[in-house]
Amino acid sequence: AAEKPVVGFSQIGAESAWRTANTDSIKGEAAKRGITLKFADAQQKQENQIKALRSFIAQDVDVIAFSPVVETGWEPVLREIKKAGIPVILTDRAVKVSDPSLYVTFVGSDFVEEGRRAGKWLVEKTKGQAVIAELVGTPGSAPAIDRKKGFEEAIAGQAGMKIIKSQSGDFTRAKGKEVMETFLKSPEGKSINVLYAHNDDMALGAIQAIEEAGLKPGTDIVIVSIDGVKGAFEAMVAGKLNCTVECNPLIGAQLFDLVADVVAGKTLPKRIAVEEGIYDQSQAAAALPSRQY
Amino acid sequence: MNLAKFRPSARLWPVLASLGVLILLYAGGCLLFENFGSLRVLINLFGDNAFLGVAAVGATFVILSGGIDLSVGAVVAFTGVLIASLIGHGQPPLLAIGLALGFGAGFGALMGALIHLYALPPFLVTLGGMFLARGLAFVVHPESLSIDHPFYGEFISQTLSVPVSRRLAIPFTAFALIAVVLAGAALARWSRFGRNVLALGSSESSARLMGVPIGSTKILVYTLGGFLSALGGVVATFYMQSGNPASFVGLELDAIAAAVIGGTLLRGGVGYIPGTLVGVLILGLIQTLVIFQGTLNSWWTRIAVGGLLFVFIVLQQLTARRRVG
Amino acid sequence: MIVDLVLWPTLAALLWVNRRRPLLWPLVALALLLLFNRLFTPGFFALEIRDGRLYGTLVDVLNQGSKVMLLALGMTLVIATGGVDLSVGATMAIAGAVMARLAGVSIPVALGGGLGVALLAGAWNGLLVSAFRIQPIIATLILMVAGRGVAQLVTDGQIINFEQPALVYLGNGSLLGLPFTLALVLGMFALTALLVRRTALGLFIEAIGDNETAARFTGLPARPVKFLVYVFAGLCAGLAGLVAASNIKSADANHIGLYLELDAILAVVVGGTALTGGRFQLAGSLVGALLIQTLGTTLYARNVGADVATVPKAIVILAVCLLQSPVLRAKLASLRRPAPTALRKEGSV
Amino acid sequence: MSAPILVCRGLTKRFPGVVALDGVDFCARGGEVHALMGENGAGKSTLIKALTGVHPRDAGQAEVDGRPVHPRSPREAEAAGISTVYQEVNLIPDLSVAENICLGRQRTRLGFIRWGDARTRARAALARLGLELDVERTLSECSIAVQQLVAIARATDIDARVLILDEPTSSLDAGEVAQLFAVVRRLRDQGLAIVFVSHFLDQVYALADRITVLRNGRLVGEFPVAELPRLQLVAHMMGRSVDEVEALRHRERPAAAPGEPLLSTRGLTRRHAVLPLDLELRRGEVLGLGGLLGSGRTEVARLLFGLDRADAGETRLEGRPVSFHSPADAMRAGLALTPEDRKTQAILPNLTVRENLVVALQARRGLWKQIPRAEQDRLVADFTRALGIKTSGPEQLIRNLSGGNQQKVILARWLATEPRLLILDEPTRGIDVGAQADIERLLAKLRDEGLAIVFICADTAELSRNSQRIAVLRDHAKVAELTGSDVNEQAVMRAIARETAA
Ligand SMILES: Nc1ncnc2c1ncn2[C@@H]1O[C@H](COP(=O)(O)OP(=O)(O)OP(=O)(O)O)[C@@H](O)[C@H]1O
Ligand SMILES: Nc1ncnc2c1ncn2[C@@H]1O[C@H](COP(=O)(O)OP(=O)(O)OP(=O)(O)O)[C@@H](O)[C@H]1O
Ligand SMILES: [Mg+2]
Ligand SMILES: [Mg+2]
Repeated sequence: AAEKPVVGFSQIGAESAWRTANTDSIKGEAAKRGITLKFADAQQKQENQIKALRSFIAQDVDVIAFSPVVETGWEPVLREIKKAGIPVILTDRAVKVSDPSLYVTFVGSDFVEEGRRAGKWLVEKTKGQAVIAELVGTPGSAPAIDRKKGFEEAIAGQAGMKIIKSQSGDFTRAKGKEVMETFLKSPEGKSINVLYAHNDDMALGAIQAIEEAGLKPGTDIVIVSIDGVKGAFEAMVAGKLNCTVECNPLIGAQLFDLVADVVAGKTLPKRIAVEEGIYDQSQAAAALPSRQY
Repeated sequence: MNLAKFRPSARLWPVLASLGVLILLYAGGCLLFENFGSLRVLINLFGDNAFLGVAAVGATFVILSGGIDLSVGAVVAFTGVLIASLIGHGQPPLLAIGLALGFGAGFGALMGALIHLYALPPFLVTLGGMFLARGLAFVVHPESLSIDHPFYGEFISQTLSVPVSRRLAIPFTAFALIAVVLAGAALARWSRFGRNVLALGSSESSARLMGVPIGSTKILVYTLGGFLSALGGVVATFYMQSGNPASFVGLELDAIAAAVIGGTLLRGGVGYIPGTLVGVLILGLIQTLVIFQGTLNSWWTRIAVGGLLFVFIVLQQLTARRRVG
Repeated sequence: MIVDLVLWPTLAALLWVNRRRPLLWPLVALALLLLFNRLFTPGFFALEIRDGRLYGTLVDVLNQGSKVMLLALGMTLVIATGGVDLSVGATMAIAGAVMARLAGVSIPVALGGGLGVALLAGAWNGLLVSAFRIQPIIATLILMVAGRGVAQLVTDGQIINFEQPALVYLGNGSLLGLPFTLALVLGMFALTALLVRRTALGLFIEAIGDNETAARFTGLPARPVKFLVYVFAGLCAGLAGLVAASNIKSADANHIGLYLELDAILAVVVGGTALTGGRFQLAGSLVGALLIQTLGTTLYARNVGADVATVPKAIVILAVCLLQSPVLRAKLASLRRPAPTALRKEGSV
Repeated sequence: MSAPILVCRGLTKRFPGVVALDGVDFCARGGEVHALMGENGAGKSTLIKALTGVHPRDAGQAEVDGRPVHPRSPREAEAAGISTVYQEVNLIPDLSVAENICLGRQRTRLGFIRWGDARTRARAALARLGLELDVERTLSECSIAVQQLVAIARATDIDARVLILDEPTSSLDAGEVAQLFAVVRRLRDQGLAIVFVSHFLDQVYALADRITVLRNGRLVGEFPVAELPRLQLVAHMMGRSVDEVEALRHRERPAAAPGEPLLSTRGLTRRHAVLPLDLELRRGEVLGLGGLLGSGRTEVARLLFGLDRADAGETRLEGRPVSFHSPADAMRAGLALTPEDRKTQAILPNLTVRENLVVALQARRGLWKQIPRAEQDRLVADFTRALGIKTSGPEQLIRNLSGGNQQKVILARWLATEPRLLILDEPTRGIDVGAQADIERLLAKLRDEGLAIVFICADTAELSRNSQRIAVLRDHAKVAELTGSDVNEQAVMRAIARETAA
């Protein structure tokens, strides 16, 4: 196939700045390489995503890539794609299937590892002494489950660290703020000195709630969150956020390298990690200008 | 008096108008996009929207009776999780499916009974039902859960589907959709229950005075709605081989929209079940068009879906208005 | 505590004033919920003064609840005409997005722009319903689907932050120690009440909702009135959107007002306005909105997970429903006052 | 005397604020037509509803053929052998005529409804009433009179022991009434007990064997028709002495010569509805519109009032061409219309009597100029007194008023706008004799004050009694105009018949 491959990509939606950056990275890279990209947005619904995947078959694309909304429920459609002879690359989130040959490879972050890193950083920072409030992501979503799991793993050994409040903030600023408000006003609220948020947006909402309560975010309450969006860096520069664990959305280049490899018939590892860092206040100012999203 | 020839099937107009627009839309897609006219797209249209169609038939019955059912999406999600979890615990699939259907019917009956016995507004009761079913789904299992059982893997998706070519088969779910629509249409048109539902929706006070059994009709219609929602959930498990408590949020609105686009009046009393199928197909076709277009980002997708919906509704309205003159 | 000294007598007085009114049952439900929290949720009633303003969970209820209260005002009129507006959540998102986009230009432009697009959105709905005669639920579904897309288009899919004090004040500021949003809600309420009770608008709306054919036969301007209520609902949604954006100092097009249309409808119906149209209860809708927010905050405060939080929500909705059910009340009443049994027996041959 | 079939004793029904029935005894015998009489709001309909399980009764018992019955719904009443046509048309507007007749009793084969059978039955049932129409038409497209006939056809289509008809003739013309009576007599002769409610004394005396009179929810008495002169009946209904009633009956002669023309039409046409029509309406004159069912009278009224748009022709108001695009336009020009279908076109059921009464005036004054509450209350008080509206207060919901009183409120609604031209489509439908006389007197007074009135009425006697001029319509066209001494019942009949024969 000397011609450029046609790629079908199904995105989850545009629920956050992170996701938008992810989309832009993929679209931009496709345009740069002159690859025809069939893009479909699933508006956070698995059923829409399955429809898109099946449409890709009908459109006879060469490679299918997608970020699954949830982990399960992909067997039938993946089997159909396999029958049609189209290779599949997963991005960002993994799927659970009984037959690993249903997809070629998965490129994306390891949510459990992100949680673990946030936990480890906190153990170091607080020397194992912390009363923690946790803002959980959308109930049932893979990042929420895994980031919780990783974090709990990391602080498991520390007798001085315990999570006294844990509540879903739906990955949004508004809910993050609203939930933090009630955390702070609960009788135990006064003792909270650490906030762990599953994403930056919730942390940014919570920062406002903390300020409105007359406390200093970043000082009175240490805040660690995940994603590494621009807003988080600005908050760190302002001293209101302590640490963000990067979850890199800019996978466009990596993805299309893989597409090229797949089309060329190379064998690929099942799991390909994305390059990610962890940033605290000391690195924030330096990193801020180079943040794209 | 020979005024008899006046506008014989005026009520059928909106359905015919919808059908016309559906065909127009499809033809437009075929002209614009390569492969759009392929058989696979047509089959997908039925297979992909089967769960919605099945649930929408139930929703149509409820709307015809003058009520509304907001619990559809939550019940579909709940039954999916229930089946997945039961099978996960080693129960035979048929038993799990049976239990799920029974639950759906019972849940509907309960809502119907509340609505009838205590004269409560259906909107509130079924909204309560929606919250309850959604919460219960998370109680059953807080995350999505896949179904690993040969019945699902082999039987449903291989044995029961009808191959058209080497790479293409008509999925079982498509047949399920058509069967439910036919059965629903027959029930609405040829059974006493169906006619009672329409009478109830058109004028409850008159229906009572005419001796229609209001109570049992109401309870039954919500039972049917719940049952078909659950059946929609079962079809969805065939489709995805998994259950997810967070899925199908807002499906009830799609179901209602499908019914209304298909010519059912939201106030009740007027509508056709086959119209609902047309409505479902139109919603599906709009999505397919957007996917084939292939460059729209999230917001343009939304705007395009809304815009197509608008164009379509105006077209339908203009065609259907003719008859009113 | 001071709160108790103020709150309970006020509630009691309200209950007494409304004892024969449709407002009674939503108020009873609200009072019961508050009582439950007074007894079992520590800290719920704690109030203190920080930075010259009241600070506490009850204040949050008012502040957070303001959005649904604003929506409910507009929704009440729409529902009273026999319609419904599903697009208010999306309209909020558009208004918030436009305000954030224009925040840098000037404050009046930002506010005017936000409210302006909201009015446009309302006018669009009104046009579809009154001129095109499309069923309201479908007519407004169009904007519900497309509107959020428009909002994202405005923000280009980003979360747009703003810091202008005046815009931040809208959702976070305080007036006389109480949240400014409370004043906003009360002001809108007074305005609406004035509009519907001091002009004939209320009568027109109720007549149209009750029997549109008869209203037309009577020469009522059914279509203009319908158009107007959707525009008004748009305005209310716009205000709510500005407040929501201001609350978090940013426009999050994807999430502002998400699913809030359901809460607004729920508030209206819980407040005693029937979805079938006709009679409406403006104050009832506010009580309904407060009830919903109190419930939500209660669940947060009691650490009930968001996933299963819908179960208690369902239970409260059904309980309020049952409290309002004329059938159940009649049954309870006949229990209290022993029925004339002799007559009964004769009757039930 | 034939055997009692339906017997009830001590029937009591209270509504909040009213005792609608107070220990009423009633007995209908097989092979007899039993008229139930009383003023508007006397409790006739309530008696029927309490008997047939629509309202749970507070006390009392009922028997059919000696078996106690206590139906909790009309369905159970039907099962117990009581078939009822309730006041107002209570059918399903969105279903076809055939279905309305067969609903709930469709014959099935293997669980499937046999539609052919339903249509045949419906056609047969309608044919018995002398009506031939397409039974697949949607009911709501039929005129109110046809709907009433369909309701009767439905009630006579089953095997019953008792047939109750609550004001079945209120919108029927003489021919239809005759057909109905023939059917009723046949059923009576088959041994059914028939209960008949009507405000038309002629009809009652033509059909009934026995009369029960109610007043204010109480039983006044039961009388064989032969022993109850009309005057006495009216006296019983009104609770006055015969002399008083005699005095009331005295009526002044139709008055002065009509004034100058107010509204005229030339060649006014609407497809399928009104053929080119020339009409002239003058101040101080009542123009009657006569004709059979569906002859197009209502359509003319709609056209005049701007509810429908004319396809051709012109309308002039005081010589100046006008065209009304909406009722609001017509109202601005001083027109008013009380529509024929009270339930769907006139009342705002869940609003109060006050609101129902002021709404048209308010619509005319516009959105911003709210009528002050004091003025509203005064209007209500004035009209309640003038028209004798029976309510428990201005804040009562109109839906809880008896049918006749609802009609009076609607009339008041329009009189309150002080119109120049008043179009009345069947205004006396369902109104009791006393009130009917009141309304007729009121019309005369308004006419004398210079109002132009269009009066549509199915009862030719009433029509000719009240009109100065009568336009007779047939098949949507004007076929005759009667003036002067030609304005009498016979002439109207003749005009209709002549054309029918042609
Ligand atoms: N549902 C109701 N709620 C309250 N009051 C009612 C209700 N139905 C009837 N009433 C009252 O009961 C009384 C009797 O009404 P009913 O309809 O039986 O009169 P009627 O004799 O049939 O009069 P008409 O000749 O006008 O039909 C009236 O005063 C009426 O206002
Ligand atoms: N007997 C009938 N058979 C069939 N259609 C009829 C009949 N009567 C009326 N219609 C329908 O109802 C429409 C309205 O008639 P319209 O109400 O103008 O007549 P009308 O003279 O006012 O008679 P009425 O009001 O007494 O029925 C007619 O155009 C016709 O379509
Ligand atoms: Mg009556
Ligand atoms: Mg008529």
